[in-house]
Amino acid sequence: MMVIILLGILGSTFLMVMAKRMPALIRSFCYQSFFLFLIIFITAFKENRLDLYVVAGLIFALKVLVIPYFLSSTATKIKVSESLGLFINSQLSLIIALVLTYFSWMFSKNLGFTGEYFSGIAITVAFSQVFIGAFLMISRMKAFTQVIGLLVMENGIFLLGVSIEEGMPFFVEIAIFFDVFVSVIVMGLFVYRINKLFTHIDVNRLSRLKG
Amino acid sequence: MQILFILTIPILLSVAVLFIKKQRVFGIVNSMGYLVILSASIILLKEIVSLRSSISYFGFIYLDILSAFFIFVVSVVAFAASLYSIDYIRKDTESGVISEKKAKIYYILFNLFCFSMLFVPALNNLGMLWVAIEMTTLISAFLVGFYNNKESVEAAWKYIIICSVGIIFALLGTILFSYAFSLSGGMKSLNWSDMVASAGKMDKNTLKIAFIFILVGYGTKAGLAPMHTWLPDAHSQAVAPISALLSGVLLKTAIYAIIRFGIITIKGVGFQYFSNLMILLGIISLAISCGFILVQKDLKRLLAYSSIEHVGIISIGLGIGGILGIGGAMLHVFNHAVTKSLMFFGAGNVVNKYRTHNMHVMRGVISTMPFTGFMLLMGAFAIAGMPPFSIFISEIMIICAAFLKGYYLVTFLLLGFIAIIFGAVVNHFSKSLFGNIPKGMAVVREPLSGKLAFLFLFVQICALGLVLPFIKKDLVWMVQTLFQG
Amino acid sequence: MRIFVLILQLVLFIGIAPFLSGLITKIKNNIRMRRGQSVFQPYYNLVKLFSKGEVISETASWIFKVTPFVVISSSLAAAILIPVCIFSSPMRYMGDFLALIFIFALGRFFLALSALDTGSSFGGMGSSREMFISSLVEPALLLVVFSISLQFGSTDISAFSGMHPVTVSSIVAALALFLVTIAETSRIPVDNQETHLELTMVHEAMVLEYSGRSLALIEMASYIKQMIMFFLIAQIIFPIAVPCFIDLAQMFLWIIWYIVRIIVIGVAVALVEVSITKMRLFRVTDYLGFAFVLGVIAVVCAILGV
Amino acid sequence: MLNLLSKQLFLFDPLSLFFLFVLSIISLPAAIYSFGYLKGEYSSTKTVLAWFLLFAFVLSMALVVTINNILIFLIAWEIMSLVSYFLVVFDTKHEKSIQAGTIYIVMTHIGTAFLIVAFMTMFKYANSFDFSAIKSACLLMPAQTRNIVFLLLLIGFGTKAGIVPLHIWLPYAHPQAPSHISSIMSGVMIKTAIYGIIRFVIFILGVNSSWWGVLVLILAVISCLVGVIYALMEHDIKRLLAYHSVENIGIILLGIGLAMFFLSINLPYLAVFSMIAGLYHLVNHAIFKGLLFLCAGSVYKATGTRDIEKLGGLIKNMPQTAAYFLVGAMAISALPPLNGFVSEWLTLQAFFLGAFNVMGGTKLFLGICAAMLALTSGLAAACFVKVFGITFLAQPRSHYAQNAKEVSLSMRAGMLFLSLLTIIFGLAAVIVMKLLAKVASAATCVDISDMSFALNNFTVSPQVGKSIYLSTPLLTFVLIVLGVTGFGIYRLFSREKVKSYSTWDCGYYKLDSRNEYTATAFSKPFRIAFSFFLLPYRKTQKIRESFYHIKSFAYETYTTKIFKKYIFDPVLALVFRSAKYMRRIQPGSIHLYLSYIFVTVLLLIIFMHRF
Repeated sequence: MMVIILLGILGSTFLMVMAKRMPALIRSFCYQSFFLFLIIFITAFKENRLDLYVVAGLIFALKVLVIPYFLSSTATKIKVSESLGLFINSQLSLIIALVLTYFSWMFSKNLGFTGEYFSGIAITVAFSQVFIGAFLMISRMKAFTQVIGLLVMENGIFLLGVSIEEGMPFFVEIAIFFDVFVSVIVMGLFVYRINKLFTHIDVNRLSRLKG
Repeated sequence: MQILFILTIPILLSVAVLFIKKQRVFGIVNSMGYLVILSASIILLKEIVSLRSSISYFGFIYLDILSAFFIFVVSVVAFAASLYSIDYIRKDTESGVISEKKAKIYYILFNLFCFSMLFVPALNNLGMLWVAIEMTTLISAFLVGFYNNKESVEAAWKYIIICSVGIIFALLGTILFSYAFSLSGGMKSLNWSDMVASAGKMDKNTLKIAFIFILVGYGTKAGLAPMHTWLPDAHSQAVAPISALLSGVLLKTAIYAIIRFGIITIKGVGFQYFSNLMILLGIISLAISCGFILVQKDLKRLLAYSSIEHVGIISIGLGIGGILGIGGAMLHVFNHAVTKSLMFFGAGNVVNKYRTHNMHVMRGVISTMPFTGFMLLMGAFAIAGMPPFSIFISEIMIICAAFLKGYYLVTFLLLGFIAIIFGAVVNHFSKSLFGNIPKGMAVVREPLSGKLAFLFLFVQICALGLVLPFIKKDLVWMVQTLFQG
Repeated sequence: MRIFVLILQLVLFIGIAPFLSGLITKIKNNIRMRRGQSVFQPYYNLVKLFSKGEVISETASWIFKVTPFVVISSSLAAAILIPVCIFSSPMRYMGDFLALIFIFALGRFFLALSALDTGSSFGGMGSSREMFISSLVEPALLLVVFSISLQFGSTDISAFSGMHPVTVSSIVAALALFLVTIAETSRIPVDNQETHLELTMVHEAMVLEYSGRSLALIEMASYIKQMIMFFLIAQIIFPIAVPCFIDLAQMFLWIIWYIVRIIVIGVAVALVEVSITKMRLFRVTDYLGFAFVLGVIAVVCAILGV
Repeated sequence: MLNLLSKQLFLFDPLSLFFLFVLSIISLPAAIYSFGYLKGEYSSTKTVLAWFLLFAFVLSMALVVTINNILIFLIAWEIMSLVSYFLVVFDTKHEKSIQAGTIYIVMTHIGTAFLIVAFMTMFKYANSFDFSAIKSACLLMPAQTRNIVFLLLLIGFGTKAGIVPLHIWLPYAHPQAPSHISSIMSGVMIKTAIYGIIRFVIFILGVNSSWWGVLVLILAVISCLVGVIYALMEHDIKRLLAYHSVENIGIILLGIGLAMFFLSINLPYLAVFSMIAGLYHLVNHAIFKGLLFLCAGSVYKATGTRDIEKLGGLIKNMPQTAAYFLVGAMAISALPPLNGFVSEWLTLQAFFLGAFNVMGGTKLFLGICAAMLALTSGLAAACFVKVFGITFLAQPRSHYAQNAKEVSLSMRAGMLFLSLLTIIFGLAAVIVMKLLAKVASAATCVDISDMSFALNNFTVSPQVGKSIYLSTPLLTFVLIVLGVTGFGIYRLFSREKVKSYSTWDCGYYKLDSRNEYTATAFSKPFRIAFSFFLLPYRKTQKIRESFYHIKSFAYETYTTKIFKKYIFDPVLALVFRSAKYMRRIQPGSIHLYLSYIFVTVLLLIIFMHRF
């Protein structure tokens, strides 16, 4: 069961890599967050821990509902074209994503998580999310993709946190959530400002400051 | 108890902004507040030094000598920046660059920013540490993009994105650290004090990987090359007092975090690993900053690259270790904070006067603004590592440490890069400080509070070289308590 | 008594030096199949100059006026320094062979300055060329001194008292010194005393503005200098011991020998002068470079002990 | 490292006292001079600043020569550089000053970097900053390390001293400072580097291989020749003097290098003697170069230009300055009986005495070095004939010189003081030598109680039994007596009146200053003779009124500064080019920046086990 959800996360990540347009990207992110929520929820259910329930609820509220909504509403508000502007086309991106996944698998093996079958895969998925998130930020032109890439990375870290040590201390978790939320808002604000000043959100063209 | 003052005053001040109408009055109140913070931090530092132990509240706040030292550094620069802000912001509002309302926002953000930076060293929980550092990024991003023009928004965007990515790696590292910790003892805690205690039992492999993530993550924030790319953009576009804070202390908070994790790594893995990584990144930082400083035209970017250089030196100092190396690095943290703030204040004045960042256009600064010009001249020599200024002392300590420990190549590179940077800095500054005044420039009188900020910093630049023999014992003790056992 | 000998030495130099110059001119003329002027013509010239009036340029300063005395005093000081009439003259405390070089430099320095003082371009030309040649002479001259003092173990001027044997080294050194002397006394192929053609003048150009008694003093100084140089060569290549005690007969004999030897050198100089042509100024470097090389060979020979 | 304060912070041995003495005799007249020099030149604030910097400068140099702790030495050394930098850029309006200052401070800082390494090596062995502790620890140092330390010290101090090819800052920096400062810089500051060499190489490190001395000698000879040849080509009076500083540092180093050489082959007597020669020339150079810079400053103050081609005839308007300059020029050209002559004679004598005591090819080496020294002094004389002749003699070449007036009393007093010293140090050679013998013995750690360098109070005698003597008082006496006799004879025959008339003009009726020989023309033979080194080139320009009539003709000649062109410029260009390439890594693309982070993480993880 858990493994299937994990594969779901991985799959949705690949979908994000292949996405060419903004709504597709946000939608895939929704799926991914939802799978993450499921995992945490199931873990909470298994171990019957209250704090994990709260975390799961927060994930559902923020990452599945609020943030995607906020992003897509900002996107429609500022009226830019929906394409993401790929540096690397989606096929090649997918191959790179696969390589990164393989790399993270090697990496998790190397790290010595030989214990459980589940956590081995979970860690692989978590790391691959971190790496693919970073890859998304690097290879897509638009400001939004960078926000989403960051969120993907963050999701990966959550997954990692949950799978290797059953989550962090509760208040830390909450603080991190709050932080993530604020940062997304701040970034959204800046995307808004960029659009206003430059009349585009193509961050690749933000290169006045160099050298 | 002092920590209460230190942490609550900025919050109170940021609330007070809303109630005090006159901007000038508030500016003065603000700097008085920071004076209190400064004295509190000095008392705290003295207390910890004399107690020779750490103070802990609820396991949440943990103050040892390292924290006290960094709080001290932050409060020194914050006080200077608050002094400098009074006239700087007033001038901006008078000339219509920013509105009265924006000035208030500036003060709120300023206080929040200082609060978050003062908060960082006080925390025991490494997760909260991460949160606090991310908070500094988010708050200062607004201050970087404060003028809301194309350059500053671009800088702010780069700043926020690059730092966030970096810091996510740091979070990854933090989780791996806690994983290693939980494997070793079964206890579930993110408290630094707990982790250090059982550092020896942790899994070496995990610690190694975790430290790489920490180093890259917080290294991004600290401005270690090649993750430094946000730094020149952000520093050059921020409001001048904020540039000083960014360069003077924000980078240092990230270094603080690296040191915290570094101590655990050293105890778990051994010093060599830590040392190699730090020296490698330090040398790369030096090399890259050296090249950029040589051909730089933008005054504030030049200073930003100089910050990268000094962070590199600090990193090398930490990597070399020993009382000389780490002691030197600690002193360098302070010296660089003070000197670089001075330089950014000066640069702020100059940029305001000449309305350009381009050093090729600035000529005869010392004639148009004698006081600022003089301070910049002294600061330029100080930042380039000329005695009798304090940076020379800490640099020579680090160089000496490298040499005595047998890192000959490192010594050679350090000396070489520092010499080249010296040449470049002197070349750039002598050209714009001296020379003929451009047409239509009048000689101006500088405001008092600005002068006070300069003098406050300048005294420290000059004095530290002389104070060294007296603080020697404490410095040795500090390094020993932190890195031994 | 010794003071008397010193004065005798001075008188000897002053008395014979012009004759030497006249003799060389006479020999040159005779070889060129001319009758030539009298051997004593320089004396007539000096007397005439002394009795004539003097014109000094309006632009000249006190440097111009004081130069003749500095020049004559440096030449005479050099003359007094070397042991001609007696071995241990009281003047040997004054300095050694090296000091001799510097004493000559003093006179030359002032002469060059005075040439610039009048503001004529001839003077400047002469001054420039003279300093050029003399500065290139110095290393060769020093090596000569070096090779000789290596044999003698001292730079004492009494190395020239003629008490050491003739070796290969001293012959080579003498040859080098001969070349140097030709340059120093402004003779062909370095300079030409007889011409007044602007483009070739060196020494003559420098003293062009002098007239009357001042010119006489300067001419006298250069005669003396020439004689000192000849004497040095003579003592290296035909060493005859200087009398150690004041003994009139011995001294008289020695002085005869002395005159004979410098006449031989003078003849050699005259032969050289008539048999080659003057070099271009910038070939002088090669010429003096050759003298330098000879000096090096002399030093090498001295080291090898031959 | 942290034991900063040793028990004995200051050191007052004869060597230090000697340098303090040199410092005081130069800075005193310079300070007096500056009263007049600063008046009217700068605003009142700047005048105060100039005084403050002068005091700071003198103080820092005093610190440098007396401190007993290498760390504080280093700091004092750098403060000295810093203060002198401020003095070089004192005329902040001139772009040239700024550039000169930058070249200067950068070069000297690079030199300091070498010193730092050398000092750290010493510290590593001694574990103390104290001179005496280091001295004893240096005995245990392996030979290889000593060699390296020696080279580091030589480069470090050589940069400050201006040894060729590290001299390039000197001709830029010295002329730009106010003249009294130039005089201190040239007179004393570059000597502190000599102090450093004596103190650290000879006194502390101890000379143990003969190639050290040989290397120093070779460098010294090169410095002598290069300095004087460049000086000949130079027509800026202060820069010319700066090049002469390079030359004279070479002569000083000849003495010091010989001392090192003799120490290493165990000839202590000669080592002390050569050291005396070197130190003697050091103090002499300080005096006469100080004097010449003060005179040059007076000329600048009176005429407003430093280009000697525009001067001329100043001896009539400024007779005193001219007289002082003449004294200085004679001293630097080593003319008897002034001080330069004595020390150059001593240096030559050191070579000769050395040659008597060594074997084989070394004799030839010493002989050729001595010959090069002779060449140098010949060229220096030529150069000063040029400077004095063109600047002070004949007719004024421009309105600058025409309206010159004699400078104020305080300036003249400063120059007079140094001129008197020039003469005194020439005449009182024996006394000076006896004192210097103590200094030299302290520096070389050789007992001199059984050595004597003087016969009595008037005659110098380098080595007993060689019957070599020099007595400047006697020489002066003889010269004066003979000169006066000549004058007497001259007066005796004075029946005809002396007439004053214009210079012979070959029948050309308008002889004026334009017909005078110029400095460029004066140095032309040298330019051609040394063209293999100077690589001269020229630019000519004809301004025509019509095809047939050339209205005026511009002729400029330049020499190539080969050290700058072929060593420093390419290195600088390389550094800047690589920096420009490096700039490309930061083109402004955030994606690239992010990928840096990502790649760094990946690389560090992949190579994790290497660390």
